[in-house]
Amino acid sequence: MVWPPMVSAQFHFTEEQDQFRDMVRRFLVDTSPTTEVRRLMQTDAGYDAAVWQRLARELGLTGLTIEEKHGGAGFGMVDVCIAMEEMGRALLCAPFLASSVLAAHAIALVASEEDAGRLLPSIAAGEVIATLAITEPDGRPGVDAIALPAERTGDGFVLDGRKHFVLDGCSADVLLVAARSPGSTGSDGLSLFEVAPDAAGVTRRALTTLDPTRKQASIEFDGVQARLLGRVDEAGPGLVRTLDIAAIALANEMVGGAARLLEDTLAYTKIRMQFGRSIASFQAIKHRCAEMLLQVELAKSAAYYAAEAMDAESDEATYLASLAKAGASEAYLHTAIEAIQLHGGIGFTFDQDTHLWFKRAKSSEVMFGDPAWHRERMMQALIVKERASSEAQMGQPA
Amino acid sequence: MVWPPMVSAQFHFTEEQDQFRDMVRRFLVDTSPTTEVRRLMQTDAGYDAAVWQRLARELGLTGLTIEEKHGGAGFGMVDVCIAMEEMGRALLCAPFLASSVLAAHAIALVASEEDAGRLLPSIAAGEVIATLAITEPDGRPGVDAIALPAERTGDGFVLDGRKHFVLDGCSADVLLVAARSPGSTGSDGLSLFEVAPDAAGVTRRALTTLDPTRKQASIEFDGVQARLLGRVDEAGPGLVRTLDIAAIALANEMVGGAARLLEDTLAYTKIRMQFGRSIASFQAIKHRCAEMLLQVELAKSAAYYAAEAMDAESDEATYLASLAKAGASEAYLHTAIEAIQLHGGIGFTFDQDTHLWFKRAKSSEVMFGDPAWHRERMMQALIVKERASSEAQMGQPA
Amino acid sequence: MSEPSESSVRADVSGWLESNWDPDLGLNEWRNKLVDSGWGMPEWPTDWFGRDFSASLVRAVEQEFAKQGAIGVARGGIRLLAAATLLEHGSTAHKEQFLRRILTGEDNWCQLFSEPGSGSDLAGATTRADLDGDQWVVNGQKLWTTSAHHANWGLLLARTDWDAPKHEGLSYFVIDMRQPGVDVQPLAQMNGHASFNQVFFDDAVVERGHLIGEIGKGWQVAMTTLAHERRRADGLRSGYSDVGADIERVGRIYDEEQVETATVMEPYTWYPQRAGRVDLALSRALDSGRIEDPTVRQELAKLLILSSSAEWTARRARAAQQMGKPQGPEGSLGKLAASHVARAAARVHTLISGADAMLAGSDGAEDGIVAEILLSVPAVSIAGGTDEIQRNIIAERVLQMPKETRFDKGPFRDVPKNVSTRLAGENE
Amino acid sequence: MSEPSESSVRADVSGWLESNWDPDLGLNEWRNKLVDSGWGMPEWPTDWFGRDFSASLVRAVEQEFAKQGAIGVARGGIRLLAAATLLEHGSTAHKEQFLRRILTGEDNWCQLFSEPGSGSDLAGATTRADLDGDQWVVNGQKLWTTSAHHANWGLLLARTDWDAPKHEGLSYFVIDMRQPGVDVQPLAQMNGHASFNQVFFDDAVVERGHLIGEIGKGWQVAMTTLAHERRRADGLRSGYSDVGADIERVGRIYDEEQVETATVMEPYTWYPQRAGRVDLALSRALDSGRIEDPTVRQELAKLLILSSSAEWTARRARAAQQMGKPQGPEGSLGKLAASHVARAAARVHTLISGADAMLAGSDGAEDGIVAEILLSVPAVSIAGGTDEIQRNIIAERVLQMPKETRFDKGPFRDVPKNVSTRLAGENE
Repeated sequence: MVWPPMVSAQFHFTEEQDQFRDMVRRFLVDTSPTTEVRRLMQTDAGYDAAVWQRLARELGLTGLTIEEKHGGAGFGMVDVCIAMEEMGRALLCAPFLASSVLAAHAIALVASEEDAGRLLPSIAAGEVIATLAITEPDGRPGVDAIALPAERTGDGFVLDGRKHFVLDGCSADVLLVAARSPGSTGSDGLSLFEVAPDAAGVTRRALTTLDPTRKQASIEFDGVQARLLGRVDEAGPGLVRTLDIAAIALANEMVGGAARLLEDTLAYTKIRMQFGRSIASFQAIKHRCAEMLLQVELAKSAAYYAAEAMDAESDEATYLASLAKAGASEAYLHTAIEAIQLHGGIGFTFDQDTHLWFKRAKSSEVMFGDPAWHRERMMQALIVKERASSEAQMGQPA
Repeated sequence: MVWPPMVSAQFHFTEEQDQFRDMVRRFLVDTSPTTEVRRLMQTDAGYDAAVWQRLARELGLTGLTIEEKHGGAGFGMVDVCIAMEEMGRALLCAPFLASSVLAAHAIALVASEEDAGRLLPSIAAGEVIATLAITEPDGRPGVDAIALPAERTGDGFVLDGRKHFVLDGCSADVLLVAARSPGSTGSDGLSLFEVAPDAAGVTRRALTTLDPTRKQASIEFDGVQARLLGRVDEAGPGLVRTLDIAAIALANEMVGGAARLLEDTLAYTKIRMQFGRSIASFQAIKHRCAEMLLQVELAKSAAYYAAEAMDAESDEATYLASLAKAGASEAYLHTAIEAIQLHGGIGFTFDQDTHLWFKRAKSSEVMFGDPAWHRERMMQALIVKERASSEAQMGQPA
Repeated sequence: MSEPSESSVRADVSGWLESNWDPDLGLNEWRNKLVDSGWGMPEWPTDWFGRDFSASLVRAVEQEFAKQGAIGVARGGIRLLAAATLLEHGSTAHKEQFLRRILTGEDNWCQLFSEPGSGSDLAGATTRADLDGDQWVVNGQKLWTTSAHHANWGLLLARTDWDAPKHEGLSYFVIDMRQPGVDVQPLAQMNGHASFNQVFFDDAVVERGHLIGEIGKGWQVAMTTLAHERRRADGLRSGYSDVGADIERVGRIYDEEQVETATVMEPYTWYPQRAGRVDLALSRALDSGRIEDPTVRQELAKLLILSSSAEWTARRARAAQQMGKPQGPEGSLGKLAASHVARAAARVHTLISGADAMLAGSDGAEDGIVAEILLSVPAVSIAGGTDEIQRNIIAERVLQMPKETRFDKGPFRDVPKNVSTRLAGENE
Repeated sequence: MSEPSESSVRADVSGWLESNWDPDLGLNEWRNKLVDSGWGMPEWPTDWFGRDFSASLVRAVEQEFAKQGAIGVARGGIRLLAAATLLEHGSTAHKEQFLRRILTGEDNWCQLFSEPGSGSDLAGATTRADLDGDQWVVNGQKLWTTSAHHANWGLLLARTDWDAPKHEGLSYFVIDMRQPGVDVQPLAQMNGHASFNQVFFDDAVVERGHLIGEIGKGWQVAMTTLAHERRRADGLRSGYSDVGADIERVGRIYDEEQVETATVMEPYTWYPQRAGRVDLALSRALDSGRIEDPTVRQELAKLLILSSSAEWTARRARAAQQMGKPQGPEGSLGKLAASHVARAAARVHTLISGADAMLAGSDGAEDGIVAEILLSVPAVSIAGGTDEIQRNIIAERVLQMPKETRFDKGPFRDVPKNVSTRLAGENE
């Protein structure tokens, strides 16, 4: 492997992408001020249906990466990541990650063309909110941890078990459930099912989350009839890719949040007077802000790069997804801790907004796998690759 | 286990100990200025025989913990650690750790009373320099890693193999060699042998060390006749304890070095002018010095406490030895890095003294096991203890 | 006059307790007796409910109380800081009016120093007190006021001269908290608790006689309060904590005391969580099996090294203090060490939790305690002097590094300061 | 006059090269031709060996050179900084005397700005130049002077007025390094290398005409030199690095160039090690089997995340620059990121090495390279502007935070400064 891995990356956004970012940012400045975030985080659904509709109709975000033939915009991962970064800045409360990233990609990567044609247009139009249920109560990340059994019964499948940490699970109109054929392990034997939330045997319960701006559910499946999407036992690779995409999207959301926190903190230190001077004039504060900027920009670079790699269908995408997620997790949390610290006592109050991002940072840190898990995962990918490459070299004529 | 473990510790030094420290410090200020350190580190032996004699005669340091009946002072671990801390401050070049700590304790803990009576008085008197050869070329710490076989041949033993990282191995008059009965593992089957450096089959070679103030040797044993000390196969526990003692002694040496570096760095920042002011007046420098002090004082507390625990023959001694060593390693290295940094370019020159401590810090960091190894070791000790205690609780009537 | 011997003191106090202590007394009745006897506050002057005893005799008295399970004077909240300040700077009238009811617990006090615009910089207070005839009229806002909603009296630092330099334009008052011009509002924290209050003054009044010390000398008086606060934070009141542990605490007076204690302690319920709960980290790792992960072991070990070393450092400081040795550097470091411990603990708790770290309340690990840890930890490095202030103090006082250049020397009117933040609850 | 088209330039230069380029020429002979032709430095003014070309045309010329494997003008050391400074501030006489021999490589230059007493604070120089008849007499000491022992000319910043404020009392000279009053001593580093020199001036002389710019305006001239130095450090000269890679470089001129390059590069032999050798960390972990330790994997992953992210950040900065986009914050961060990478790499190398980290030279891992890494890493965060200076720059220039208060504004005579350190080699 060339070090560091280099896909055919641009290392910059195109003019169109810059315009797209501006558009999303302007929209979110209007529709997702922290007053709205605070209002929505108190609601059960956790999002504003009218804003969601505008996201769909005015910006076409809800179907951003869905193919045009299915009613989407057919954009790439870099564009999704631009949107996610802006949503992270604005702390948008909406089921974008659940429906437009997780569910839309799972369907596109796993389901049959027919099912995709049936499900994706309404997701793209923002009319249906879908979500993907993968993680189970033990909280272990990755597809290997999927244990919920799908039993074949005559012409169909029956699910029995529980999914946890289901994003927007209580408000979703369609549940996509990853389940396993009994006896299988790893990424083998996995299938994706569609379940209606009001199907017999489905019980949904809202989880109390540390980050109230993102809703999660625990869903019990008690002998639930489920509709298979795609081929039985072959969902593994598609789900792995979906989770890589989600990790990259989340990494970009995180760097957006971190950058916003840094900006807000800088603005605060400049106006906050202590001892007759702005606290931004204290060298210790200046140096810490410089380090924060470094952390944020490094994490941004990795998050952007991973998005480009995914668009380029790079072999390194899994490696880079984990790298970007681990990097963004550390940078966001560090920034959030520093942001509260530099706001002083005010930063610890509920009235001041910093804690909203802090909670998002803390929760995102472990979502889809904590930094240690992703570091281990990237190293395993690297080791496999290195060993293959040294074997290949040894096999070659000198 | 009560958390944190509390042995019957004083948490302060007695008046006699304070006086002892003053005496050692005064002696070392006279005899081990950095001009002397620089002179001695260029020599093969790496120490000044005349100063060693004065350490023995005037201060009684060479036999500090050796029992009075064997010609020593019969002091405890806390006193050794006071001496080590001062030696670390002064960066004394001398075989104290090898002869008076490692070898003296190995003999006291493993050898027969008769052998102890034969060997210890000359060590106590500083007439003989002994050292302990444990680690082998693979560098793995701990007694489990001892692989060198001791073959029984008629009435004696023959050693075949290599020891590495032997402190003062080229200048020692007596080599104590830890070896293993073939087929044994772990701390079983270990024995301690005495070998004369000029015995047939012994080849000593000085290792090129990163820290030139502490000499190390690689010693090859090629069919060497060795004299057993103590009982065959039963040296394990004594060697473990010897290494714990060495780790605690080294931790105290390290905190002495770290404290000295901090003092010197503070003094430098106060006189060094940049931009018309002393660099000590820059808040970023002040805050970093405050953090350095915190690191140094925390490490000191652990190093002192571990010494008290060893004197109290606490069950926690192994746990605390590893804790103190890991803590001191991180604190010393951090302090050394910061010390060079705050000296700026001058700190990177050979003429300025900081690098002498930096090299000692770097080398000591991994000596007798690196911080990660010691952290793992303390956790294993803790887990064993916790499991035993919860089993004991379950066995008790409620 | 030389002090009585410890043994005679022990005999006196235990004899007095045998005659007077009765768990079935009302708390107030008992404490009034205690105040009159001089045994309640033996370190205080003989003129004011005390016996002028040295620290070691005070300890002996306290031990005798503990042996018999006898309840002492009220100590909760900031009442003793108020009393110490009044003893040093108050007039005889002040002492007569306030001291007894401080000790009996009938009056509750709060400290009105901090403001939204002056966090680390207490002397930058902009709450104003203007003399109008026979009373001071107070306007402004205080923040971080613990138990203000229970207090009937407040220690108020307010600006009376805007043309004097910052530290010279402040005066110190006792203000009646139960008046229309004083509005106390709880202040919600990011972790869901509300340990502090905001206090708004809208033409609140202080009677002229409730100025403590001289006009313009309020900072010096406040320093007395703060010095006692620091001493209390540093002090070690144990050493006899096991004495009397076997006394069965049954009786009306204990019930009354329990209610008092619960009220005083209410703001502090989340404090164990903000400290990071190192104890829980170890047991959680063991119970959950996460201890099998080498990365968890490494991180847990780092946390244990840090927290144990901090604990031993504190013990070194106390041991030196108890031996009368000069204060070493280890004494100034506790607060800063606590921040490191708390942050490291939060990291380890997160690592142990994995996805569960996203949950709170009854869904969260340890019934929500872990979520409370994660959300409370940021307080440690801010409350009671930020890490930045601690590092300044360590650098300047312990390491003798140069002080920051002052930018707030001229008339306070001209010093750059924060525009007062006007939050809900205040009427301009 | 409009610029020629790129295609006509390419045709011109390749035609000229075909007629003139010959690998069997002497290096000096060839470079004199090149200087006369204007193809050696096409970005320079037409009056001075150049063609006044824009950057894109210059790149085209360089590509044509690369295609044919033709050697360009001398670029090593600080010669081009000297030339840029002389082009901007030098007189016609200066340009005539110095520019040609800079480009041919006959003269070597060094930069005499830094002093022992003024590290981060270049303008605090205390080396003095006093006018005595027709010459300036120089006394003092410079430090961190790369390749001073190979240089025959030095760019000297010296104080000519002690009563002016710091930045206004400096003048800028070209000094002859081969004179009795100049003593160059190598400066040993803690890692055993000696990449820099100390230069002592003991009544050294500068002829009156070798003042560059005006008396007292030396700081402005030095800023030109430093701006070009920074630009060089930031710049990306590749983008065509694969062009001409298949040219076989055989001939007398290549041998002569190799000798020149070796001399110029000699101070930098340890630079890969000071950067931390991230490449080696991965391969060492794999080869040694230490990759099996989960702790090693975690720490290695942290290092790889950091170093890759730093690399990608640098690429983002370059991409923005190449597209003519405004410089984002990512451009200022490279130096600081490099310090983090180097320190993390040293930690990982130590973790991989275990006890072997105690060894050096042929006993050390990778034949001593690991020891050199461990001993060289501290340089990254110091050389070329300490981390502290970088953080100041990022905070003040990128984040627009307030500048530090200045304490060195009055006459330089009165500014607190360091007593000059007198090391071996100097005669007072």
